[in-house]
Amino acid sequence: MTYKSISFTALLLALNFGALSVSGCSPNDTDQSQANSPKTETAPIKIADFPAPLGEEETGISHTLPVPFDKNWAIIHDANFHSMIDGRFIVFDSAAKSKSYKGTMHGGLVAGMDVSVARNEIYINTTYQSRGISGERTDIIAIHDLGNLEKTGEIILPPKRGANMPFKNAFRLSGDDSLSFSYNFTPAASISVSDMNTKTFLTEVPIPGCTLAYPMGAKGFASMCGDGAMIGVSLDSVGNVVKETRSERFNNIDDNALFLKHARFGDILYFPTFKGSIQPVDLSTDTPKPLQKWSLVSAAEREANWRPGGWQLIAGDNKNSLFILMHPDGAEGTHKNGGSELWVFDVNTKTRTRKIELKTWGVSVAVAGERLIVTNAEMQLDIYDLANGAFSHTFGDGIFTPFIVYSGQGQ
Amino acid sequence: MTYKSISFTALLLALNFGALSVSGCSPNDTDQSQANSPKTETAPIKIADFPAPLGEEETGISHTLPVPFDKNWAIIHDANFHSMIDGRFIVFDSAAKSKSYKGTMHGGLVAGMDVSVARNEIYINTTYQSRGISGERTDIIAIHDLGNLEKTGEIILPPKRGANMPFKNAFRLSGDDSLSFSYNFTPAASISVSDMNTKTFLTEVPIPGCTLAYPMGAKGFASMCGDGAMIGVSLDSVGNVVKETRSERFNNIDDNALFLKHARFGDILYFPTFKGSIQPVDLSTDTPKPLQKWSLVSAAEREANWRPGGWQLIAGDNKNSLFILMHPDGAEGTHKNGGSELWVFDVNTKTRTRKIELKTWGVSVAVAGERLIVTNAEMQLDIYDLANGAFSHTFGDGIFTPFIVYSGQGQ
Amino acid sequence: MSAFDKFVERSSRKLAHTTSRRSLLTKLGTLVAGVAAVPLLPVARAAAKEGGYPGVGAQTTGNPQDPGDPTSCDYWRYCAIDGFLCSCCGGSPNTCPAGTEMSPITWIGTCQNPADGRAYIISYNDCCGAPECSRCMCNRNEGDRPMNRPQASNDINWCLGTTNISYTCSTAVILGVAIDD
Amino acid sequence: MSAFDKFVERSSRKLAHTTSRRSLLTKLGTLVAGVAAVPLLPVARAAAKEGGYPGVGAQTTGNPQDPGDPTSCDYWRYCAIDGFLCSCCGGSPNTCPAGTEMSPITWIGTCQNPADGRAYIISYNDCCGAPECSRCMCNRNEGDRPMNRPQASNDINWCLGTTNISYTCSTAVILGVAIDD
Repeated sequence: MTYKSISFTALLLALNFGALSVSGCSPNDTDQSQANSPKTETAPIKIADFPAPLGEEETGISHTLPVPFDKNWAIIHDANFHSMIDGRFIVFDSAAKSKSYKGTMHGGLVAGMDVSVARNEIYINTTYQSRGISGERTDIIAIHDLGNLEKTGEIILPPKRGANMPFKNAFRLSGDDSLSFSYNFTPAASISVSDMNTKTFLTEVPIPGCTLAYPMGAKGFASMCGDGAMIGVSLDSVGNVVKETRSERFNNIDDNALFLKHARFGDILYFPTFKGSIQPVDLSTDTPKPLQKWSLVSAAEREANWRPGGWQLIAGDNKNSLFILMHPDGAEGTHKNGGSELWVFDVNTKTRTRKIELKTWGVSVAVAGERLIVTNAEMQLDIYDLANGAFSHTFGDGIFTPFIVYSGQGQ
Repeated sequence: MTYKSISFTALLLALNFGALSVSGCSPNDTDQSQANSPKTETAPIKIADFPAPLGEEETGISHTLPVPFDKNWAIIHDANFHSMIDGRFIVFDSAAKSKSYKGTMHGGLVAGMDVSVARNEIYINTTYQSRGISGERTDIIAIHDLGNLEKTGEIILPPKRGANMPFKNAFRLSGDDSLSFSYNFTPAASISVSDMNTKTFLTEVPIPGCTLAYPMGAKGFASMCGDGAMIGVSLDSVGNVVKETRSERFNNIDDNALFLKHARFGDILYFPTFKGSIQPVDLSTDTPKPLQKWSLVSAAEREANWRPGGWQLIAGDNKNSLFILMHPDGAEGTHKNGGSELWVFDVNTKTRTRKIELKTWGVSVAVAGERLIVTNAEMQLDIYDLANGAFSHTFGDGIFTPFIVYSGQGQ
Repeated sequence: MSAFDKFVERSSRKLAHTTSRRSLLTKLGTLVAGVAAVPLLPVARAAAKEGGYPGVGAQTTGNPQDPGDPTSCDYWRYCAIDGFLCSCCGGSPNTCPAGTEMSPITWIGTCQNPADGRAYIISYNDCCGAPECSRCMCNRNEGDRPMNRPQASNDINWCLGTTNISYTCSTAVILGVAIDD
Repeated sequence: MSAFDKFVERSSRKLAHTTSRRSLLTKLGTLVAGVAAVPLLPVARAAAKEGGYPGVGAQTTGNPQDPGDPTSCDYWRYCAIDGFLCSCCGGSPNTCPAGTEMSPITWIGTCQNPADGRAYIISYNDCCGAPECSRCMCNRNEGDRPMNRPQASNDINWCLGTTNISYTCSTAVILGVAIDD
């Protein structure tokens, strides 16, 4: 490789110190003086197959992204847990084995995220401090353009965001895209409501004893409460509460708690439980309505303690199939362990349609278009074919703790 | 482990929702109501050797550190290169195999650091942006108390800090501790001078064509220039330049550049060169004076291309010994590769006194008291005995890119 | 922080717990929910099983009734912890590193002491204000419940009520024996 | 930015370079020093030798005169790069990912194209403004010099003169043939 250093040294000799220029700042560049040291080296031309050299290339070009995103595109939330103030959202094409990384946006401190396809905008609900880990705290919804990922503005919220592990339902757009719901915990629980058309914070709705926001109807949300019930909160277009309802108590938190994660088909949310059931909740009215619970496991599987587990342990496709990470030998305390298998259920027939043995132990799962995306225990992403469960490839490098992968539409 | 879940479940049953309290906020706590659910479980007591249970323990206690720091203590700069906005300075005891981690301070974006033992203060010269990677930029010197590591204040500087790899000489206190020198590059080069007694920014001293600040005399600094000379800048107590000098040109940057790192003994700075010499520079007057260069390598070693390499590749003890990372098969471009051996030279006799074969390839080296600290290629710290070069132990976990280790006195 | 104060007031009035050593808990004033917002993962516990975290020196309490290594995820007090062990970070099982402040509210677990067989109430107070320690990541979820039961959820960063919201590491402080002996 | 402007003015007057294709350089207006403030390390290059970075798909330019894999640290244009390869980050060897801005000033290397044997001047413009990409860390130091020769130093983050100082990844743009052929 001596030639490199020789030609580079020649270049260095010829460069006098300070020889810098900037695009567009040198109108008189034809008048510039020649190098102080004359060129003395000649590069060895070895191969004559290419009579013309490669052409000069333009600088200053940045990519844009096609909108709406392709159905196979997804948005990784890398909460970056060893440097939580430097979280990231990464747009990637789950179907591509090459050039799959499309770009990234800053996530701040364990953010929430959603997408408005109609407005071509990505929203990132997060917290910053003026000196990184100290100083003035500011909670915001950052607004990014879907086509170039650039931040175009922000909504400043009361500095009350819940500081917790990332949950999809800590930040959601309303059913009609007009409002957003941001979960607060100080430890008083509330939801900050913003108008996403005018980009203004509207109001804070207290949800005492409850947590997170599950969009309900056009402008309402449901929330999961500590007494085992869900509440339903209906809002008008400026964030006033027009109705508040409360379901029966159906969540046995002590003995068989509902995970706060779900797969959604239409207005029905399917929540798994620690011990392996599915609890559907109907949000089609203004009152959350628990439906008949059903089991993920057979008697034999229950005997072997097959249980759901992981972080974002459940996902749904657009054909009534839910995908859930399962592990054997479950016990008290294994509910975040992830799973060796992904089980697939048809929510209409309540039957298992497939089992996918994972290449590597999984802790979170997502669906994007025709792909299943599994966050594995090494914190890389294994991509499987949705149709047949076949392993396709692994997406990795430069992602650290991608606990949640969202669809390109923010789901 | 069933007992754990049983007893915990009992606890959960007994806790009604919202059962939270805060220290000092419950003056009437003797009036509080009993649990809603009566206790029904009994923990199995298995062993009767301990008739009394462990006592309750106090909460709210934080450690303090003994000042001045022990001679073996050091301060790691983990610039955290995959999350550069979240750099850290970690205080640790290099002589201890256990309880060696003492505490940490935020480093912001690739900071500089120095210590005033007289004032019991640590200074961290860094950059923050209001939204992590964007927004308003603020360059500061953060002031931390040596005894508890807490941030006690900051000096705001012009937002011009050089954005580059970490260099010790990007931020230094003056010889008498009264001023600090912070390197700027916009790309115009200058030094921001602050009064460290009054904690105020004083002035910006241009150093066109030069880089970094090497303390010289009580209040001056030298700087390494692109033409191969060093300049000397003498200041008064309010930062006015009282004299500016320029050495002869002695640094052959093209052919055998001086590293910008050095070991210092008294007023003499020993700079290694890419190809294996030591260039001493005398800063005892107001004019940097290059002394006779000498070689680190024998003819045979030069033949085998033994060369210095690494990031902070050189360190000095307090007995005229310098320690330098060396690698064989050196060539153009290997000057940051680190080394398989640490060579020890007496700077007075200019002879090698020892070679230490490293357990793991090293990229940076430091001396703290009776220990040598080598940042290895896996980015963990190998601790060696300074006296005999014997490997002692590895300090690791939770450090990511500790390119520079400072002594506890900031050197 | 008026919402916070209100919450505290309301909570205090409702305070209750299993043990008859109620005065202990109310004196310390720490009931309890959730700990650091840090990962889950079976991975996080693996290190302990292989004899500790690499590059972290072992410790003992010196008390035979408090057995095990406080820098190991398997140490008995950590049965429901989630975070970086303060013992690896300049603190100890029950004290915070220099430069940090212990959170006044947090969450609890009930852990069995293998030496004396007793079940102890352990308070997992976070230490707050310095950078993340990032050492000795440990996550054990016995008794952990989702965030709608916050006092039993380790998914929450409890650097609330501290002057700085930034999480550094987690302690495991003995509050008392869970069930009367 | 008056210091910056002054610097530019002064530099422009002094502009000089080895190649007689001076108009090329001055047209592009990019001379040059330093690139991303990102690690050194032989480690950083190891991945390429083992067949690429794990979890990153291989690429080709499709042009036999521009051989190799732009996601590999061994790709010919990267002879003096220091940073994350934009080809792995939503960009390409000569373009920036969405949401980033290419730095107008940067530094150059001279790399030999193994296909046509010519030495090319390569400009290692940083892409700035998005989070660090953190993929495909690559550091090669042929021709790198310390920061007192900034235009030849890859220890500098050249997100200067961009609206955002934050470093995302590095490109390797062909400016022309280094020496007349």
